[in-house]
Amino acid sequence: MFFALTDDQREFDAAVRGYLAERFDLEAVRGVVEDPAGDGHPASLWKAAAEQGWPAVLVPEEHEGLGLGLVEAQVIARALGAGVAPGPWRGTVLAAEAIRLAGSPEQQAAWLPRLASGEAVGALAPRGSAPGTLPAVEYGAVADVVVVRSGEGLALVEASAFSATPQGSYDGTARLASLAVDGTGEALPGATAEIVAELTARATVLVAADLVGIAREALSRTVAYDRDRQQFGVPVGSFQAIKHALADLHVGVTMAEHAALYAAHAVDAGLPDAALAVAVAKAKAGDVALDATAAMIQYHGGIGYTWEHEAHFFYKRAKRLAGQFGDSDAQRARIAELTIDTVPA
Amino acid sequence: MFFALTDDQREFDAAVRGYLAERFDLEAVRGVVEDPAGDGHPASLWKAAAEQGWPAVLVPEEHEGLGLGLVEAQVIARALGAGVAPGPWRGTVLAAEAIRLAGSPEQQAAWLPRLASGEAVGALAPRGSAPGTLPAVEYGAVADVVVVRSGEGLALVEASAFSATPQGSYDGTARLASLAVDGTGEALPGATAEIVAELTARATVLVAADLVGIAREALSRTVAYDRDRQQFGVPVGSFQAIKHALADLHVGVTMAEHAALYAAHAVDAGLPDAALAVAVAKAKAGDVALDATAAMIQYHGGIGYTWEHEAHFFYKRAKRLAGQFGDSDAQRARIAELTIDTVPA
Amino acid sequence: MDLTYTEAEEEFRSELRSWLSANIPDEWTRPGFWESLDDDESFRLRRDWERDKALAGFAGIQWPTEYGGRGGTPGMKAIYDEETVRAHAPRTVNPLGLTFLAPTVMAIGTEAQKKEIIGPMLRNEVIWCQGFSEPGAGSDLAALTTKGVRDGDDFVVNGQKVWTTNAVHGDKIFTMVRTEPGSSKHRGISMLLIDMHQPGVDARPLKQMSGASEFGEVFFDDARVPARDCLGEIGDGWRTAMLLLSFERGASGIAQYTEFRRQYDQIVEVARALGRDKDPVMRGTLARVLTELECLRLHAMHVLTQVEQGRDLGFEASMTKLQWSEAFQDLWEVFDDVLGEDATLDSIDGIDLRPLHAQAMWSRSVTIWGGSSQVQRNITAERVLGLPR
Amino acid sequence: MDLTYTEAEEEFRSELRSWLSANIPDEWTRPGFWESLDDDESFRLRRDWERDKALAGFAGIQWPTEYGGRGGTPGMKAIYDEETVRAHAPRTVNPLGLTFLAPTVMAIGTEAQKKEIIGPMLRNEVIWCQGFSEPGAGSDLAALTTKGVRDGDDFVVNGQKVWTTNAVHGDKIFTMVRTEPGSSKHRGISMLLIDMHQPGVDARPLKQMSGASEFGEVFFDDARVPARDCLGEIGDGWRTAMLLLSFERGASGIAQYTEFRRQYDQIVEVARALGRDKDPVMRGTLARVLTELECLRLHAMHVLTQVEQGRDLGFEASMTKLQWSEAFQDLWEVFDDVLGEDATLDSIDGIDLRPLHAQAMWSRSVTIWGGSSQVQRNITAERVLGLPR
Repeated sequence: MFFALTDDQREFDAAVRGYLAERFDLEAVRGVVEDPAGDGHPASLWKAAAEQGWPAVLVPEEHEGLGLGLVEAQVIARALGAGVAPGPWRGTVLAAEAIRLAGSPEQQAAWLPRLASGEAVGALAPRGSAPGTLPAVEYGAVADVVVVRSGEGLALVEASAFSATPQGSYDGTARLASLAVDGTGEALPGATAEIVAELTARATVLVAADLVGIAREALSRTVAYDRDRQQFGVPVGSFQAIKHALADLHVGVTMAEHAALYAAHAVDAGLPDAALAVAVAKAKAGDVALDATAAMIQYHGGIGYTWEHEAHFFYKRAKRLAGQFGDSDAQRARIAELTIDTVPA
Repeated sequence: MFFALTDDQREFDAAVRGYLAERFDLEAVRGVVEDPAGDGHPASLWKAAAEQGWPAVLVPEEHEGLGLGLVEAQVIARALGAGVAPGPWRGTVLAAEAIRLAGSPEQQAAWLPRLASGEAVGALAPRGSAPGTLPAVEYGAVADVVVVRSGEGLALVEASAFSATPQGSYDGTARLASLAVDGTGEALPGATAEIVAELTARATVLVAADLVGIAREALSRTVAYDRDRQQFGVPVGSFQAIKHALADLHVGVTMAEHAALYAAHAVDAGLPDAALAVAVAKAKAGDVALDATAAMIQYHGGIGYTWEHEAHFFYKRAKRLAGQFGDSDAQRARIAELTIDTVPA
Repeated sequence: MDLTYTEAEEEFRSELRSWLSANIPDEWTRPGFWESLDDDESFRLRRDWERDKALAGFAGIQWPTEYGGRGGTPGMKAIYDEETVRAHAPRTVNPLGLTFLAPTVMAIGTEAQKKEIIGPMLRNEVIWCQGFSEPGAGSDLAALTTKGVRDGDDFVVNGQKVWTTNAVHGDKIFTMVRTEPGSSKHRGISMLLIDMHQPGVDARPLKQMSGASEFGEVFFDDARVPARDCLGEIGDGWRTAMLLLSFERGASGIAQYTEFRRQYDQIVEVARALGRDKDPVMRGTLARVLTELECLRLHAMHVLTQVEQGRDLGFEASMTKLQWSEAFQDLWEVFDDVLGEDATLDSIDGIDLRPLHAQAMWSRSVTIWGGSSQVQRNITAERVLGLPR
Repeated sequence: MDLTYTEAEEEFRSELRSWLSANIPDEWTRPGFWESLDDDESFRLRRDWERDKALAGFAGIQWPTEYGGRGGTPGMKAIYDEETVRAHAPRTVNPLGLTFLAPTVMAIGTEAQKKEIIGPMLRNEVIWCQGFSEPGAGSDLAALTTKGVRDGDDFVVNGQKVWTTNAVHGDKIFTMVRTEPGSSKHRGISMLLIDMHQPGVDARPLKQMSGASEFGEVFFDDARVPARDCLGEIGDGWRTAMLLLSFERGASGIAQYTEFRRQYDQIVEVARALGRDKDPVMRGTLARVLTELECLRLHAMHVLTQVEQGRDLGFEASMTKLQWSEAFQDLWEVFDDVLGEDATLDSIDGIDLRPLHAQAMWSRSVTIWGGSSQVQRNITAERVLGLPR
C-alpha cells in the first residue's frame, strides 16, 4: 500500500512551486489581472513551463513528452492553482490528451511534439460542438489548436479555422473566448463515447486539482495571517470560533487532496470506481475551494476585501473553476447515479 | 403595526406553561415515556387542559368554545412543545377545526361542544383515506372521532367504526396508531379542496409551533447548563465555539418563533401570502428544532446522551414532528412553487 | 396582531408614492443604470435628487420639524424606507449621517449641534463620513491610535482611518480620536466632528475586490478641529460611539427585505433564462434562502413593533445584523450556484451580469463591517443569552 | 502509487476469508440479529467466537508471536479489519483493550506485563475496561478526582468513572487515578490496572437515550490494586494516557469505511422501498454524505501508508476522528431525512427499522466520546495548524 506522492513526484511539485515563488509570484499574477485586455498568457511563464516539461507531462516519450501519468499532471495542476497562475497549460495538456487517446498516428506525430514543447498552444472546448459557437473556451484566443465536440466524437480545429471573441470574466487569472467554427474540424478517428468520457474525466481531475491547490493555499495564508494579526490584545487566530472554522477547513482540504490524488490514479489505472472517484474529487474540491476562499476573505477582516490584497485572486478563480465540467450539484447527481441506481453486489 | 402577542395571549401562554411546570413536569413526561404500553393520555393532564380551555380554543363561542384564533392556538402548541407534553390536544383541536370549517350545523352541534369540553377526543388522519388503512394517526387509539380523507373531501369516523392498532415509535411523548376503517365515514359536506388545504395549513402551523417550543426550550436548557458546567476550570459556555453555535441557534429559533406567529395570523386573516408563510414556518421550525435538540445533546456532553437526562425527549419529539405534514424538503419544494413558478407582479 | 399602518401613515404613503413616481426617471429603474455611471457622476446625481426630496418634505421622517424633519411616526419611517426601495429610488449619499449621526445628535447633541447638523445633512449640504476603524483597530475598535492633542481651543489630530464610506465625497467626518494622552482601550476617546476640507485631511479611495470604491481611507496630518465640535463629553467618546452604533436597529428591515426580495426575483429570472429554474436541487436551494429572507421581513415587523411600543431592543441589534447579513450573503452564493459553469462571465445570452456580480462581491463585505458576524455572535451569546465572557 | 497489498498479505486475506466463511453462521449476517439478543447472551456469544478466532491464529495480527500475536504487517491488520467487517463478524468484546491498552503495553509495559496481558486479552480470558472519564471530568480529563492512597504494596482506590464500555462484563480496568495527594491537573496521576472482581468495585450499566447500555459506571470504594500493576511510572499516568490515546490512529479506517458504506447501502435500500430514491433533493443529500465516506476511505489509505513508512502521524488522529465521526453522524441524519414523516416509527411496510434507529442514536454519541469534536478541532487548530492557544 502506497497512497502518497513518490519522491520524484514531490520533486516535480517543488520545482513548479519553486519556479512560481521565485519567478512568477502574486505580483506577477497581479500584472495579468490588472491588464484585462491582455491575452493573459505571459511569455516568460510559458517558456519556463515548456523548459520544465509542464505541458509535456502526459505526452508519450515517443512523441517527445515525459510520458508520465495523471498523478504527476495533478501535481502540476495543484501547484498552478496554489499560485493562481495564468496561462494555457491545462488546455494544452488536454488537447494533447485528446490526440493521444483518439488521434491517428499522423495527428499524433503532427501535434504531440509541438504541444509537448510548448511550441503550440492547445485548448479544449468544454461545451458546444462544431460547426457552431463554442462558449467559454479557456485561452481559446491564443490556441493553435482546439479540441471540440463534433457529432458524437471529437475533432481538431486549427486557429485558422475559427475566430475567437474574448469573453469578459471577473477571474483575471485566465482568459476565456467564444469560438466561432464554420466547419466540422478534422475528426479524431478514435473518439468513441468511452474516449470522450475519459477525456472529460481527465479534464475534471485537473480542474479539481487546481481547486485543491487554491483551497490549501487560501487556508495556509489565512492561518499565517491570523497567527500574527492582533485584535483585543491577542492574535485573531487564538479565538476559538476562528480556530474551529480553520480546523474544519483543514480537514476538508486534506480530504480533497486525497480525493484528487486518488481520482488521478484511478483514471490512469482504469480502476472500477474511477468514475465515482472523479465525481467525488470534483464535488469535494469545488466545495472546499469555495469555502476556503470565502473564509480567506472573512478571516482576514477588511483587508481581505480590498483589491490590493490577494484574497480575491483565489476567490474568483475558485468561483470559475468550481463550475467547470459540472459543479458540485452536478457531481452529486452523478454520484447518486453510481451509488443509488446500481444495487450493490 | 403590532406584530407580537397581546397581554391576553401572553397570559394564556403563562397559564399553560405554569400548569405544566407545576403539575406535569418532565418527571411526569418520563412516566409516560417509560410506559410505552400505556395510552400516553394522562387523565389529569387532559382534565386540566379541558378546564383551562385548551381544546376549546378555536371552537366558536356559540358551540361553547373560546372562539379564539390560530394565534392563540399556536401559543398553546408552543407551550406544549416546550413541555414535551403528551396527549391528544392537537388532534382534538384539528378535528374540531374540520367540523367547524366543513361540518353541517348538525355535525357542529353534535361534536363541537363535546370536543371543546374535552369530553370527546378527536384525531386527524394525516394520510390514507377511508375506506382503508390510515397509518400513524396521533392518539388514534383513544380518539372518539377521527377526521379522515374520503374521496376528494373529508369525513368523520367514530370510534365504533374503526379498529386501532398501536404503532411503535421511539418518540415516547405521543402515541400513534394505524386505523382500519371499513366504511367511507360520515362526509363533512363543506369539505372543498380549499377547505382541505386550509385544514392542512392549520395543522401544519400547530406542528410548527410545537417544534418552535421544543427548539426554544432545548436551547434555553443548554444555555443554562453550559453557564454552570465547568471544564478546564471555566464554564463550558465560556468557550467561544460553543457560544457562537448557541448564538446562531438563538437567531434561528427567534426567526422560527416569528414565522410560526406570522403563519398563524396569515391563515386566520386570509392574507395573500398565507400559503408561503405556512411553508416558511414549518421549514424553519423543523430545521431549528432538529438543530437545537442535536446541539442539546452535544453541548451537554455525555450526560445529554443518557436515558436519565431529558434531552432525548426533545430530540425524539423533534424528529417525529419535523416530518409531519411535509418535512423541510417538502416545504421548500412548496416555497419554490410559490416563488419561482409565479412571476412576481 | 395588527399588521396594518394607521390612516395617517397610509396617507403619507400615497403622498410619497406620488412624489417618487413623478421624480424618478424611468431609466434609473433599469438594471445596471447606476453601475454604468462613473462614481462622481453617480454621486452628484443622487446628491441633488435627494436634496430635492428633502425640500419636498420627504426627509428626516421621524425628526422634529424644528430641526428640518417631518415629525412623523416610526411607521412612516418604515413606509418611507420601503417605498423608496420599491420605487427604485437611488441610495442615499449620506447613509452614515442619517442612520447613525443624526439620531445620536438628537439624543445627546447640544441645541446648537442639532440646529447646525440635522438640516444641512437632510439637504445634502454636508455629506458626513464616519471615522471609526483603523488599520490596527477593526473588530477591536478600542485599539484606535488616532490622536488629538489640545492646542488652545482646538484639537490637533493625527492618524489614519479606513473603511470610510464616501470618503472622497465627504464634507465632515465624525471621528473617534484618542484625546487623553496615555489612555488606552475605551477611555480617553472623544467623538470629534472634523471638517474634511482642510489641508490636514486627505481622503483617498480604497479599491475593493469588486473593483469599486465604496470605501476610502482618511489621513489626518495635523488636522484641526475646535474642541466644541465634540459630540458628547470630551473623553467620553466610547459611550457616544456605543449609543451611535445602537441605532443600527434594523428598523429599516422591511426596506431591506423589499430590496433583497427583488434581488431574489432577479436571480430567479436568471435561473429561468438559463433553464435552471426547474432543477429540483436548485429550487430547494433558492427556497432555503427565501425562507431566511421571509424571516428577515417578520423580524423587521417585530423590531418596528418594539420601537412603536417604546421597548428597549437591548442587544437585539446583533441578531438583526446576523440575520440580514448572513441571509444576504447566502442569497448571492446561490446566484453563483445558478450560474454554474458560467459563474464569472460578464454576460450570458445577452444578460449583463455585471451589476449582479457587483452585488455578489459586496455581499462578502457585509459580514465584516459594522461588527463582523463573529463579533455579533459574541454579543448575542454574552449579552442576550448571558453566557460567561 | 500502489494500492495493492503484498502477496503474503493477499495470502493472509484468503486464509482469513476461508476461516470467517466457515465460522460465521448465516443468521448472524441478518440485519437486526444482534439487536434481537439480550445483552448478556450477545456478549457471551461474541466472547466465545472471538476466542476461537484467536485460537485459529486470527488475533493480535501485528503483535509478536512470542506474546500470542501473529507477527503480521500493518497491511495485514488493515486486511483483517476490512475482512471481518465484510464477513459480518461480530464486534469485538475487548475493543478498548485491543485498540488502546495492548499497543501501550507493547510500547512501555514491563516484560511481565506483556506476557500477562496480551495473550489472555486475545483469548478473551480477560475483558478490559477503560476508566478515564468522570462525572466532573469529561473533555477535561485532567480534572479527575478518583484517588489512590498507598497502603503497603497496594493502592487503595476511591472514586467514580463513567462512560466505561462493557463495564458490567469487565474483568479488569485500566484506570487513571490521582495517586499523589494534593496534586492537580496533569501531575500525580497513575495508570492503574485494577481487578474488577473484588468487593471494592461496583459496575453498573448506564442506560442511553437509545435504551441500550453499551456504557456503564464503575464505582471504587476502597478497591485495592498492587502498586506494581501500574502501566508506566507511578505518577506519570498522564504521559501513559497520552501515548495510549495516540493509538487511535484510524488505521482501521478501511474497515470503518466498509461498515459505513454498508450502512449507506442499507439506507439507500430503505429509500428505494419508500420510493424516495428518485427524489433529486434526497439523492443530492445522499451523495453528499457518500462523498465524505469515500474521503474517509482514502484517508485511511493515507494513514496506512504513513504507518507502513514508519512516519509519525503526530496529531493527525484528531482529523481522522473528526472525519469519521462527523460523516457517520451525517449519514444517520440523512436516514431520518429518508424516513420523512415516518422518522420515529419502529417499522414501515414490514421493514424493521429498530436496528437502524439504534445506529442513528448511537451516532449522536460519537462526536462526544473519545475527545469531542470541539476538543479535536482545538487540537487540529493548535497542534497541526499552529494557531496560538
